Amino acid sequence: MTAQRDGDAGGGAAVELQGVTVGFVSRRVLTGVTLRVPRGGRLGIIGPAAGGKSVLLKVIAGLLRPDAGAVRVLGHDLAAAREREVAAVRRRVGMLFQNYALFDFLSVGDNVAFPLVHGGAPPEGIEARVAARLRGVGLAGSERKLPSELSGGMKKRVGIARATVARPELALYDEPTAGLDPVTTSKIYDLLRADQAETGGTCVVVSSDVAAVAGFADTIAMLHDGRVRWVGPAAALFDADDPLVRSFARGEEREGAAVLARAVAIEPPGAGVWS
Amino acid sequence: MALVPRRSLTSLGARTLDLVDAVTDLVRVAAGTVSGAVFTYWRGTRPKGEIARQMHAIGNRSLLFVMVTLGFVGMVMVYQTCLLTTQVVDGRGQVGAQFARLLVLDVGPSLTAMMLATRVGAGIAAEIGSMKVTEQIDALRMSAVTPVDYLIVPRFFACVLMTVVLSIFGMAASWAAGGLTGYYSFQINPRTFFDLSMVAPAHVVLGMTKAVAYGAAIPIVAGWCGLRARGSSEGVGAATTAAVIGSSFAVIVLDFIISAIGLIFWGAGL
Amino acid sequence: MILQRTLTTLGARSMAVARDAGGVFVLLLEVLRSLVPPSMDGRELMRNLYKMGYRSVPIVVLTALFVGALMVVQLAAFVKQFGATALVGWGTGYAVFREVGPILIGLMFSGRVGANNTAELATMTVTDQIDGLQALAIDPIRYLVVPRVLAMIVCLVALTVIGDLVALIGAMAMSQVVLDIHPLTLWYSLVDNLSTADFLHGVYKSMVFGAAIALSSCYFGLTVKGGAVGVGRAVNAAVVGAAVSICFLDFLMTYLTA
Amino acid sequence: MIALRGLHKAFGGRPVLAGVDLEVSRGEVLFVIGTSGVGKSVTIKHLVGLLRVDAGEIWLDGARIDALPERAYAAIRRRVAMVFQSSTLFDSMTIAENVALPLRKHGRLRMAEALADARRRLVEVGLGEFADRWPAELSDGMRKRAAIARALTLDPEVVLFDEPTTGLDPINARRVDRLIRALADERGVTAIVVSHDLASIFSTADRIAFLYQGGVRMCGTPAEVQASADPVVQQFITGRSSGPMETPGF
Repeated sequence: MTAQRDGDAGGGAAVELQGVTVGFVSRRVLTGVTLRVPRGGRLGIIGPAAGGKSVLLKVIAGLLRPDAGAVRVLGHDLAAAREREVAAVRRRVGMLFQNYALFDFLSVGDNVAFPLVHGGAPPEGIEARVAARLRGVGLAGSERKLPSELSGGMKKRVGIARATVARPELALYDEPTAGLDPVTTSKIYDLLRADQAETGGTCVVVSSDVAAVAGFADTIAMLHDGRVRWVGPAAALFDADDPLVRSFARGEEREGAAVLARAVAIEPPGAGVWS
Repeated sequence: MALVPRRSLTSLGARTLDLVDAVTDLVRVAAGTVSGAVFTYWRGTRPKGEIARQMHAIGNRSLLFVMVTLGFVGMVMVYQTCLLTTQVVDGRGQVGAQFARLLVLDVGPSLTAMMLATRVGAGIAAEIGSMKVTEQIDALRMSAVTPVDYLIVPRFFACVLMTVVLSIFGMAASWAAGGLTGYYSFQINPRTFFDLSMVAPAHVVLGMTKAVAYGAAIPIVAGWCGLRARGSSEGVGAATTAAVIGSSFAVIVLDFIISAIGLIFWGAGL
Repeated sequence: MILQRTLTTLGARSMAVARDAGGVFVLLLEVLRSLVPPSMDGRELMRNLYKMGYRSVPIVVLTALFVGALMVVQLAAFVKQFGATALVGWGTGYAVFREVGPILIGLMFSGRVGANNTAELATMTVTDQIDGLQALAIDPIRYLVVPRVLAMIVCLVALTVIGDLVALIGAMAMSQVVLDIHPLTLWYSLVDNLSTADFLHGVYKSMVFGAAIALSSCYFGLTVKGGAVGVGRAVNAAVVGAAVSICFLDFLMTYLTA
Repeated sequence: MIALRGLHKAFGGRPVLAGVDLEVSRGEVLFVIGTSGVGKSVTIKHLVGLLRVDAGEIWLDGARIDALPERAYAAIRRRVAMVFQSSTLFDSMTIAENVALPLRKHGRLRMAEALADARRRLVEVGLGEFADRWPAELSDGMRKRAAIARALTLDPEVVLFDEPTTGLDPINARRVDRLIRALADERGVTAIVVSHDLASIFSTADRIAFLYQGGVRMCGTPAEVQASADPVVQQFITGRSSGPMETPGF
């Protein structure tokens, strides 16, 4: 029923990646990543640090263009589209950034209203929708506060409110629970679950908290060294055939050590134009 | 055996690519800013009063700083010139008129802009740079908003206007401080000192052209540096430094170019 | 009403300025006290000398070249009008050695090195690296600040000397092109009319400016608050503080040595 | 060995700690747990004088240390090391130079000797081949282990860990856990660990102190904590979203 919206020929897939490769200067971040998320699906992406998880999320959001491969999001080919067309797709996608990325010069209310204001929503309904959304994440009445007055957990929820206020068809969450204690973590996942039940949209979550994300997602993909090492139902993760995946998920050392025996080369700091 | 030259060649190649990349970025930011300011400004949905807020941030909060520094420079310049002129022949009568000419033609706008390059350039680069590394720029793009239009264009308008205004305030402060120095240290009659006879309209035009050019260059260079920030807070620091150096240097180069053009067009009439 | 508000703002702002000035002064005292048994981390000193001095040469040379040429462009109309070609070298040299050289190179140095230093220290502060040093029982003043102050003074003096010479080269080239004055004419006009004292005056100034830039940049770097945004604010405050103190000290030194 | 009595601390008028009492004996691994923002890190920063108490006493080996002047803390900081949440390696030095720094400053070793010693210590934490890398080139887990190696250079009696496993993937987290356990078992080092990582808490701790609303709600062995009838403690250790617990961030 929803599959044919907006000339969607993807056969019901919200995200389809085919052989996506991304390389920065001298280092490959993603190599031939192929993934498919059906509409209404919940994909969890796990993997060791700097394995390309956040980069993959930015490729799906159209913020980064792959060097090779095809990216179809909500029926549009983002790898080949012009910037204007990509921007139009982005309006239908919501994203929670790893460090919330709240606009620190805007109040909480203006932050949440931002996608509506700039998405061409009729101005009269905005205030009510923002209030409703803030109530939804348990922050009713904090419209006038500034992001700097909030704690980490509250900022995360404002970020979630901003990502979901325009009822996106695809919601991307980058580390929604990093650094939070177990109780707050499960409250956040309750929130994501409730949101999805309400909008029927698609979710992609990147997280290093393997146990928590496995409890939320229906499908798990593990990225290792920029490649998809394993994809399967979340329930099968802890008993995966691949010993590396299994021991990573369980936090066992022996085989998992291979995951770590690889230094991550990052550009040297402070290489500016003038220095 | 061939490893060393190949390596240095690769690094040279990478550096050249980086430089080309940086320059392309600068051109893109400059073009985006100018076209955003001229063609599409009224189409955007920027928060109301953004330009006024930027004018306040750039102007009001630099006013004291600019006037204090320009005041001191005025004192020093007049003091030095008086010392010199009294050594050879007593040319104290000429000092004020000469000072006014130099102030309008060059020192006023250029020094004001040098000061703004440090204060405003650093501010813009730090603000935009920290937005970049905390992914706020990406969050803007997620709402289909162009960062150059949303962030740099209002600062561009505000900075052009405020550089002109602050130059005038700075000149006034410098002139007044110079006059006081002349009166108290060298007994120059204020009426002799505050003499505008050597300032021609061409000087005013040239000086104000400089102010406008500086005002346009600072937000573009600083915004460019901010948007190129990478990494974490140290990336913001590097971007800020680059912005201060880049915009100060832009001021010096523009000063040189515009002065040279003035010299070619007006010649000895200046 | 408005008057009252203005006065309140002015009062609050002067309090802030007084607090920062006091903080810089206290830092100066602490640096001096740390020098009493003269011990310093040699590696940190060498690293900073290299980073602050050697790597600043290109930007200083470029700036000085343009500034020297600019001085001639400014003088050109005047010289043409009165035919005072013999005075170009003297005028340029006097201005560059005593004022323009130390001030502009000081401002550039503050922008490149001072700001970078503030950013580095501020980043260390907000990422708890200063706490980390203290937790290792290492005194941050002795380990971080003292070598930086010394390195900045040495570097700024050296760069000012280099800058003075390059500015003269720029002036020579420009006067040859615009005014058709032979470089040697300019050189004789300079050595005949200027004394070593004029040159040294600028060197003394750069010494004082170096200390001011170093103290200001270290102070604002170590007292930063509030994450990445705070780092930007600290850098901003440091360059502004350095610029104001350069102009103020310049005035003092010109006035006192006259 | 370490005792905190009635520790009070407020920031900007907002009380964070309101009477924390805690005793730690020699060679013990004590975990301080609780929700984000409850003041766990604040508590341990008092032990090395990075924060000063508003009221209360801190005792180290029978000597009261909360009122010492800043200079006197240098001696304490050599005995009590701290590993920060962000690993606080100095960006301008390689890993080996980072570890060598305290040796050079306090052990009066020459650069070459200090570096050799540093390399040996890096091998112990499994970073031997990365000694000459820059901190920015390593993963979070590696940086964390390098920071631990640096904190151990002066052979401290007590090591304070601030969220050593936060942000690490499961494998790295378990590695750090084992390192802490080995320190206590093989070298008799006392460890105080701030954490809310349930897996490391129950695999590593000798005793657990649960911080809640400015005080110690419960203190006991892992078995005692697991058997606790307190609904707040139960909610925390099971990570349930519904329950009586007040989470200030939520």
